[in-house]
Amino acid sequence: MLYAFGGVALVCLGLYGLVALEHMLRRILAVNVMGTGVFLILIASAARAEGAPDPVPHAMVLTGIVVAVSATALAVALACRVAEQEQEGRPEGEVKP
Amino acid sequence: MWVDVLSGLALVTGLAFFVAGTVGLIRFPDIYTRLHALTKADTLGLGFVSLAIALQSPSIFVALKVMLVWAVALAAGATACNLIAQYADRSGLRPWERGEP
Amino acid sequence: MIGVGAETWLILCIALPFTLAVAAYVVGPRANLYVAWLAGLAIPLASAGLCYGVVTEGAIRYAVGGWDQPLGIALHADVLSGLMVLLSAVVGLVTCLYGHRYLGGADDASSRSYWPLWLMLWGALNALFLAGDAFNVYVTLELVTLASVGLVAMTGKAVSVRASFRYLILALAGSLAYLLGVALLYAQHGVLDLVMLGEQLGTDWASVAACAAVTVGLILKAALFPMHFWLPAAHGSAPAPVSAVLSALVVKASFYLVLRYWLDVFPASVTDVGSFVLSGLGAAAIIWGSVQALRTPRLKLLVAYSTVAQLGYLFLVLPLLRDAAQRDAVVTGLICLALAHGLAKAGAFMAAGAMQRVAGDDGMHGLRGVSVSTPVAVFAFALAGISLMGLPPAGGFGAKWVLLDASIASDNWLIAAIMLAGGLLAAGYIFRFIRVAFHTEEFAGSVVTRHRTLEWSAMALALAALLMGFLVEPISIWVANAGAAGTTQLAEVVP
Amino acid sequence: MTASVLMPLIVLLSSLVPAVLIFLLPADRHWLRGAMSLGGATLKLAIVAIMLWGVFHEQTYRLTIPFLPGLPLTLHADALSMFLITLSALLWLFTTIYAIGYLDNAPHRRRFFGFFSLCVSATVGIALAGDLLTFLVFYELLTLTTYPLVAHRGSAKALQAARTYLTYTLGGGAVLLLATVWLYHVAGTLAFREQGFLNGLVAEQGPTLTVIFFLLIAGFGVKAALVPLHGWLPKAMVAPAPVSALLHAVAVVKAGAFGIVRVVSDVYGIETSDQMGLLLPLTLAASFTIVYGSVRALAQDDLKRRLAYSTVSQVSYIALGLSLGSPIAALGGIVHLVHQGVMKITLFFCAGNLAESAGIYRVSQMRGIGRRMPWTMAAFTVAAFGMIGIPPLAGFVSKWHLGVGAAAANQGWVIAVLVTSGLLNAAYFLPIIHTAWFAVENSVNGKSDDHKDAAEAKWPLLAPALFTAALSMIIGLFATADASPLTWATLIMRREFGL
Amino acid sequence: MTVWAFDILALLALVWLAWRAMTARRIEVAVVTFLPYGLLMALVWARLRAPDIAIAEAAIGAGLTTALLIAAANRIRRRSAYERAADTAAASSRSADARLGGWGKQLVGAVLACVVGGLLAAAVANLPAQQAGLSPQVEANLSDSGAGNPVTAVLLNFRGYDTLLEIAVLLLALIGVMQLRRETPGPVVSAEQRHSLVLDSLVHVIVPLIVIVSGYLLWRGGDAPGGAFQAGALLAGAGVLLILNKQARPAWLSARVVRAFVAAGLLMFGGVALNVMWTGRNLLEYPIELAKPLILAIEAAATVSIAVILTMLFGGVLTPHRAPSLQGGAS
Repeated sequence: MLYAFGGVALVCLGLYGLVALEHMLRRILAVNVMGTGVFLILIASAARAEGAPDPVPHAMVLTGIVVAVSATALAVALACRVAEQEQEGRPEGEVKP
Repeated sequence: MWVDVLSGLALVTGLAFFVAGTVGLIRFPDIYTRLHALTKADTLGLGFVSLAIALQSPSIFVALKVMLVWAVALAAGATACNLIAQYADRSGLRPWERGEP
Repeated sequence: MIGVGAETWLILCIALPFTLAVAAYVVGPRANLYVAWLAGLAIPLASAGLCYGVVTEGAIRYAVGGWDQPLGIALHADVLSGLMVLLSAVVGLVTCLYGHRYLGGADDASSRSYWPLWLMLWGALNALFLAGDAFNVYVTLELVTLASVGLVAMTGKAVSVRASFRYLILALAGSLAYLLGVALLYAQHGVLDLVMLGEQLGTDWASVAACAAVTVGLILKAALFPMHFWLPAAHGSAPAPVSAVLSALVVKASFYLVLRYWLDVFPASVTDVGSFVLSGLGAAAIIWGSVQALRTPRLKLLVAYSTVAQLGYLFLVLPLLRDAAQRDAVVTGLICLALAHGLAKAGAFMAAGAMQRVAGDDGMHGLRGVSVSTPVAVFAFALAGISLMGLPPAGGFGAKWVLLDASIASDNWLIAAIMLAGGLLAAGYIFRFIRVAFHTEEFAGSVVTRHRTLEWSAMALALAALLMGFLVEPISIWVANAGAAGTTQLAEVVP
Repeated sequence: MTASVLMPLIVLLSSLVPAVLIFLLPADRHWLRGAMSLGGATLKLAIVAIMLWGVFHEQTYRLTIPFLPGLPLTLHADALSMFLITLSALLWLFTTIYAIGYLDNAPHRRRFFGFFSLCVSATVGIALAGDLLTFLVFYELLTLTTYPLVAHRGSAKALQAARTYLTYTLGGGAVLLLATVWLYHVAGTLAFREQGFLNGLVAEQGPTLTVIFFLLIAGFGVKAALVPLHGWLPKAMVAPAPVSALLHAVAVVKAGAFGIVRVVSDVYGIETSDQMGLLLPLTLAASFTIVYGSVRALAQDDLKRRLAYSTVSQVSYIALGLSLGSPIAALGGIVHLVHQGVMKITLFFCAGNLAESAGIYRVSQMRGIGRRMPWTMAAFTVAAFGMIGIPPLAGFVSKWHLGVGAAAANQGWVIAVLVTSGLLNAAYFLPIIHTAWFAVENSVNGKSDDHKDAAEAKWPLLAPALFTAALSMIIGLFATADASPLTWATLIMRREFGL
Repeated sequence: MTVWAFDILALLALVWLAWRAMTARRIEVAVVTFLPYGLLMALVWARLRAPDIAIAEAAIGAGLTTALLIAAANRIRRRSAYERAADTAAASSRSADARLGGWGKQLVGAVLACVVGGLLAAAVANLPAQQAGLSPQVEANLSDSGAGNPVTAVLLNFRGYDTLLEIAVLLLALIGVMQLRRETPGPVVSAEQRHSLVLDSLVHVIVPLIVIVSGYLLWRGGDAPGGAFQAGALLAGAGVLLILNKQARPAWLSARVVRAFVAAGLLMFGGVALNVMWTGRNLLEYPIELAKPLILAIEAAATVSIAVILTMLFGGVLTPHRAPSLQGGAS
């Protein structure tokens, strides 16, 4: 169960990063850290029982990793585009929410 | 029995190389020397560790697989080292010379 | 429907959009026309079939892969999910028409991704509404998120790319919070099936923390105040058909999940305090969203802020669910409110899009006197507004009536007062635009290019929202029947 | 589908269908549009005539459409609803004719006539509403459909007025909604019943019902322009004349007053509300409004504003009559619903004619206009005399019954209110009439300073005014005839009080 | 004892690396730190008896994610360098080193993290010590699933529906990334990396090796750790190498063929899922005797799709414009 607490720590770290960081890539990293934290909690709790660990959380985490990399790729592509547009200095009708 | 002693020996040797590589990474003055420490010492260290594991493995196939892993790491490390050094060179980084900080 | 079982419709509701999406992706833009027609006809048909089956035969549980729960994944269709699928079918049908016209003319290459993304989104929404498994919900949530983000960024304009990045990060955080909740639930109870979770949940630490995590994650995605900040920019900057779908369906999907969890899974674990916190946030959302809508300089932002406000209603009345006597009424009211808002908001965004096309911009100033140029769109906007304001005979009115009745019956006067005040604020921002549209000043935009399909699509949805009031009674009957048969609530409430 | 179901539907659709068709019609098909408006109006009038006969012979007309859970929309024709529906059907026909003439060559006619028809549909719905929910539905629809009419000109002033109108009426609507839901929660039903449906609940739920009563009155009071909820009415004067006529005589104000009548007589029941002591505050509010409106009217130079304050005052006669708790006074109040409508619409037609033909907007511009526009001013004079309450015109009939009823209810002070109001009415109408007929025009070189060189208004504008003026004379003169409003109101009272 | 020491050390290192990965002063350092973080994570997975995840984490979490982030950091930094040369004032306003938001944000973040951490820790601490979860059911039905590896059985049979949707997630991300590329090449295009002979020869050796290994992983996945995701991710690694080495796309690999590869997994999986319904079965209910070959077929197609999609995701981020040669594509 030690690893589950490690997962909690990573989740919190990611959460802090998500709130406190401004750089887009850092926020993506923060989300990824948070994600691994959640995965860690899942797998750590699956490994509680003696004997073979529960395979269902393993499958869930595998799915989660693929989802995470998909989302990261999209986020990274968006971040690049935002950065480029910022630097080209062509704010097209800035909208303030 | 002999196998255990041998693999233990290999493991310790490997570790020694790793320590040396790491110290080099931290202490050496410029990128080229650091690369040198890292790729040479660490690769060798990995080789010894792989050897240790191979000796402990249940079948010859597993042992071969472990050695294959080492071979791939060797190739990758060498290539990466080459690429980094090339890039550094192109970027105009000059090798360190005695007397410089 | 004759010959085909409700279960087949259930599968078709999910399989059709995905199949068409893949087809649209593989074949490319040449297939757009066929894909649009096929999707617009076939998916609503399947949805209607499913809805009919659910209403006549009761809730459906479907074991995917033939594996029983808890090992396998269950699909679950009841009145609530059936009606949500139907909502996406209606909005989706019109979106297909509208989208085809809206993007048809633009030879912007980025619009080529519209059809695969939108159809994937449709399928993901249906899959989400029909999911009966906590982790499956997570996957569908991610599908919905990625498709929505892709659609928002479709134009590649700086504003929308930035908005979609923020949306993505926030939505990912929301999904992760949700997944965290699922992890805790699984760690505690060892099952993922929603029915079984509902039976097992108690007041232990893990269950309560999971409730909190799931709820927080979902309200982040449902843009409940104060987590709404990503919504106006994203919904306001997307192309009109996308905004329509986002506001009408995507945020509704997260709300649907909140409702689903609070109805069927959490009752034993959540407290009144929790529901009043959500209710308070809902109230704040109504007021904040409305005030922003009264101030914003752009029409689409106005509509987007209206979404923030309208979502507030959905959460405002959650405490009423805790009163068992009012449960059916509140569920009816919430379903009706969600449906009415979905139709009306899609109509409003489509109307705004049609006007934007003519005016070239959606700034309020440039839209002065736009009723000369696009009378149908302005009319549609106004009709949709009637539902948003909660005036009769629109669906918004029926829902509000039912909810007011329930809140008076359970002595929640503050909730009733906020609902009424929210209606007046909505009137404020709707008529703020109508005033602009009626302005006599010469309309600056083009008067020649009218987009009849766009205008009448908006009109169709607005009319649907207006007439939805007459569906309130049937829905209340379905909900009551399902409640009597023990199927709205997947599981019995543990006292 | 029997006649009993069909009739209310046709009455409703006879303006709803033209409205939809008008919206769909190309904007330049003026003739077809006019034909549809008039055709709808005529059809409606014919059906209403048949229904009148039917209701008199105790035939029931009832249509229910499923709507909210346990609360269908109910259209039900009773004597009271026929009263309002006849008024609106008749006056709609005149107003349509008038509007076609008035808006000749004006922009946005499609929108105008579309909403005009919708507005009448809503009024019909209000009249036929068989329960409070149905009433509320059409009441709110009326608000929505009149907004575009008030804002029609699109000028900053018109938009501002429309905004004020909306603020008041939607606020009132929200209060009404709350009261209605609450009432439903308390009583479990909302269906109008003669002598009310709350008798059994008074003992248990007295205080709650009192609160609900005042919420309902406040909600309806907005449209009925009870002081202090009247603020929108004078501002709404910027609307085109036919709209003002509609607002004041047929639809909006009447809807509010009618709502008060329904609440007092068919929700609470006059006797029940009297027992609960709810009527005295209403009497006081109505009396104050009557005097206040008249006093304010005195000070207005703008003709339409003066008429507007006059409406504020006159409409409260209806509430006053109901609130006295005596059948005769109630008779006076209810009959005033029609009488005030006919007279006030005449006045607004005339004001519209003056504005349209002579460019006259203010009383001070009216010097000598009577000689230029004799027919218009004749109609105006008749209606004004009626408003003052000069026998044998329509206004006198209402006021007489109100006075007698007040005396019967031992509320002598109300007679004083009536007399004061009559004097004030005279004080703000007689100067207009005097100026129009007897004052000499300020003219330079034969050109008028005050107004355009105007001849009489053209016939589509004049005919409706003359006709309604004549009508106000006839219903006063023949008040006791079989088909008069008074007789019909007596019928209502008989059924209402169970006499 | 030693195991405990390892656990604590690994966790401390993880947290430290995570912190560095988010807040290292230079963004390049932060991004690169994610690589050891991911590798350590893979080690932790292995320690937690989750070899399937370990492989996937090493390939996807550590490898591909880091590659994506490095490519992005490069792209963003390159642009700002370009910008700095043109206009120093404009660039300094938005330097990459403005790591943290204002004090308010930091405070909120810290408080939030502490509160959430406390609650979560309490929840985790109170979890039951034993919870078998679904493993008994998985064990009981493993023989009917057509896969010997329980994780594969769950992924492709018991919860195959999740996996099916997950491949759709990948496709969605791909469409999203691809639509963000521009029609025309950007003003600054990567030309820094010259063709390297060493890399070239490595690629020539290692790509075939990777193909073999991933085939092995795929084949073995039925009964032992491995499977479509791991194999696909590995293949994608080969694809990334090819892209980095500026390997020209073979002529037969037209855009449509690429799209077909991309869709293959979803089509195969969805096709199987739906087609078993003709015989009156439920969605995804494989006939028991056909389960093994069907799963293998699905996995094979999925591997190709996953590989192509992941490669193209990287390619899409690396090259912001639609250029014919760099659109990726694995062999």
